[in-house]
Amino acid sequence: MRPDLLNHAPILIILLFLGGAMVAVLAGLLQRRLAQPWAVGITGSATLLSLFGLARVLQEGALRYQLGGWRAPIGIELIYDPLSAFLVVVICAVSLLVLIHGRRIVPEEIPGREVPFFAVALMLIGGLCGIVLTGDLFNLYVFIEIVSLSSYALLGIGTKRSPLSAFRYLVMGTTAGSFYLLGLALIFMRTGTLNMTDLAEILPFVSGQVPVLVGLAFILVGLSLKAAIFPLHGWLPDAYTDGCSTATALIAPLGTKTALYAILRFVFFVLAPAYGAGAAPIGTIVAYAGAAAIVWGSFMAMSQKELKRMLAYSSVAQVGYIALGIGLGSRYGLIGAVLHILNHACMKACLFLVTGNLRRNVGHSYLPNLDASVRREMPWSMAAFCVAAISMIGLPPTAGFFSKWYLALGTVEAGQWPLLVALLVSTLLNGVYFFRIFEQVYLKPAREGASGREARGEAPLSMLVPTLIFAVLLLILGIGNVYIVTTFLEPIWAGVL
Amino acid sequence: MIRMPRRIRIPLALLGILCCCTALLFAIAAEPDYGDPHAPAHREVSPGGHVTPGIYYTRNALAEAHTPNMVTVTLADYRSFDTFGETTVVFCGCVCVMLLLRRRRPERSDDS
Amino acid sequence: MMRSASSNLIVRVTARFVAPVIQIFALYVLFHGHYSPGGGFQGGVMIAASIILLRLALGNRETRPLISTAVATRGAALGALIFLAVGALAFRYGGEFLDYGMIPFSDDESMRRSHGILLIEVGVALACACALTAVYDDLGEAPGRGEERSGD
Amino acid sequence: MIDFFAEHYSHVCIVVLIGVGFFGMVGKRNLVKKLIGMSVLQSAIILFWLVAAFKEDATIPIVKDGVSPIVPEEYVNPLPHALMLTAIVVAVVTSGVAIALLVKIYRNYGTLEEDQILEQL
Repeated sequence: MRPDLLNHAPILIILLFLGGAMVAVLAGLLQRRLAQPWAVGITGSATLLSLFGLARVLQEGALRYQLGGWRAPIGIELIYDPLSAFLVVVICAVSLLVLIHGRRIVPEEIPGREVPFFAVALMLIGGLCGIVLTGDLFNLYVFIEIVSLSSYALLGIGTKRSPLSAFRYLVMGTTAGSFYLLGLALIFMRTGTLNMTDLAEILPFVSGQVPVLVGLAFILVGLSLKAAIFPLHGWLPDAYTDGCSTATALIAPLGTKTALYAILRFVFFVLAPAYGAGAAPIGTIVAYAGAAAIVWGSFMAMSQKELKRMLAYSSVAQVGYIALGIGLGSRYGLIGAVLHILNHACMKACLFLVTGNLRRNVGHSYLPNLDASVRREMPWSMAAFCVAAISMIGLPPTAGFFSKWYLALGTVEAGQWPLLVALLVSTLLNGVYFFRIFEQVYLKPAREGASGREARGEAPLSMLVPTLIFAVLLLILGIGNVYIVTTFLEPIWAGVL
Repeated sequence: MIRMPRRIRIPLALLGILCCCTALLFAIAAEPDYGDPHAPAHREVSPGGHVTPGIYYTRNALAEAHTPNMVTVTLADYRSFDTFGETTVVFCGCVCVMLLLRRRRPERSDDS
Repeated sequence: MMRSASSNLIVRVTARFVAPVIQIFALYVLFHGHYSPGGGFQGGVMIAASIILLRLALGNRETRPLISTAVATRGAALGALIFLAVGALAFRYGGEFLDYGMIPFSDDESMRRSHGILLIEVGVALACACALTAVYDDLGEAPGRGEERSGD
Repeated sequence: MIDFFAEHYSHVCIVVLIGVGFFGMVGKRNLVKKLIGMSVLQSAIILFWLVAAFKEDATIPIVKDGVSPIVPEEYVNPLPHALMLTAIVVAVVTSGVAIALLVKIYRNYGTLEEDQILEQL
């Protein structure tokens, strides 16, 4: 790979996605069969580029890309440091597998709309990369809005109910955006800058002033609303339940995580110089909100009968884990949070892909009706489901165990015993709701003719392979977690201080 | 979907609004006088030692981009990436509405 | 399209008369954006407004052939791509994305930036005008399943 | 108290607008009214930013002919204006997508009253 190309890596990744969407609409309206290969090609090349970029960032240190040639507080800059480079790789790789999975299921679920669907999906991924890469607070708002708009549209098609859920999501999302903008206005009034690094230098001089504090509160509430942290999670379950399979599998693992990343970036890189690592009172609130989310989400997930809805509630809980890690504000907390962003993206994507497989080939994903016939018809999909579910519970060989382990270490280190209790309780609750499914699928005998519709056997290869790759990835990530932590995550903590 | 009865919903909404508005009014009361040309957002150099963008744009827009309209220069040159994002938002909205509403057509699409 | 074209002669004639005036003024707002309030978005929105005015007054049967929804959607993509292409042209001359100072439009760096601003404003105007027209068309689309019901 | 309102009347009006918009979004049951509340809220925030750009006795941020050198006190801050152009466009497009969703909801349920829709579920 040419080195000068890698100098432009952060902007090229964003441009690949956004430009790819534009070209798809410009040229692809007639050839709708080419839409999915085009989207996969774009995402694949972006994944390659992000991998090379990550290697370079780890070798040569962070890159601050000055757009338009204007130096930092004047122009907008992209920050390509180990944290953002790592997350861009995660976003690109996960969405690549999900888009491959969409080859058969998108034309079946929403016939005739492949071109706009994949164009909007590309813009969603581009916007996610933009959120992760940008170093400017207003630019962050613009990318958040790109992501939000695409999510509303992607979740608004599918079933009869989905437009209503998407509209509710839109109302909440716009409230969040407005809060963020309002807080940013207050900060701007007192500092005059929008650049994150510049703001981090100015904040210690104005840290006690009322407008700044109120502004920070508004920004954090807005971002928490986007990230669906516990008391603000109301929009999430409906929106995820009613979306079509590929849209949910794309948005659930990545959408809320990037909002969490924005909180992480804000707390660790902007607030830390003025308020100390973890930004003491704010961090504690975030951590306890996370703990509440973990318990509440797990309880709600236990009582659900629809698989997709159960997974949506478990997303609320998983967001809680990451918020808890961010709120701890320590080394273990940060490592646990970032590792859990990666692990949860893989687990949730895997589980939602299996749900898509079930919906296509069994015709439903209603939990009481799942029985041993599913296992016989779709052995590989159910195997992938098991691996992902074990990882969600957090049992040792899989990836989920290790991020929980780091989070638990962080709580012990900080002496926050209630948070540790929340972590342990949630493991039990996760066990309850996933073992219920294991029991039905693997231990109960099949009830003949109960599922109502003739099953269609195992999912086609284009759907099965990405699902299995996720399952294998979860095992690899679990076994190789030491390598990931020392190679990729330790430099992130080094960049904070 | 959750359905809140009216007598809970309205007071809850009013309470939330009251909290937000009070916080905002407090923040505003602590602001310097409205319209002060030397407010922190308009000063030359920030305490961090960097130039404040708004004033830099005012001073240099004409010289650096040969354009008297500072807003145009800010929008399309200094912060052009925001504008690129904004154009993408417009395009994205257009494709989103198309995804949601445009009629499904037979394979040969023809709009006339 | 369900909305029927207005049969009122005054409305039709006035709309036909006003629309070009709006469009000329939109172009003025677009190209004079360097010296007075205005620019790509404002100009683009005004062009879209003139097209929507014609659609409301004359009906779709008469105005769709001029700019169809599919053309408008592609125009939006093209406008955004113009912006992207101008920005990416700076790569070719060794600059960062959107660094018009590096693109050799002219000898003077400030003039180069001025020209760069103008070019992207044109792209923005095209994207805005076409996108808003397409959104208007899609919002008024009848809920038919595949069958064509064009015009009134 | 009177002094506060006299000095900050513009901010107070904006805060009232924010309250109105917020109430429309949360308190109303008609989906179109929610959308209207959303637009009011967004407009209020745009006004809030523009007030942050205001300077006493300053003019629009376009360099006056024949005046050199440039005195920043004579022009309002151009940065919030440029940002708010972006925010306005974002608000317009969000409304467009929201209306598209409303059209779909109306086709599916035949009403835009949230209570009636929830009864049909």
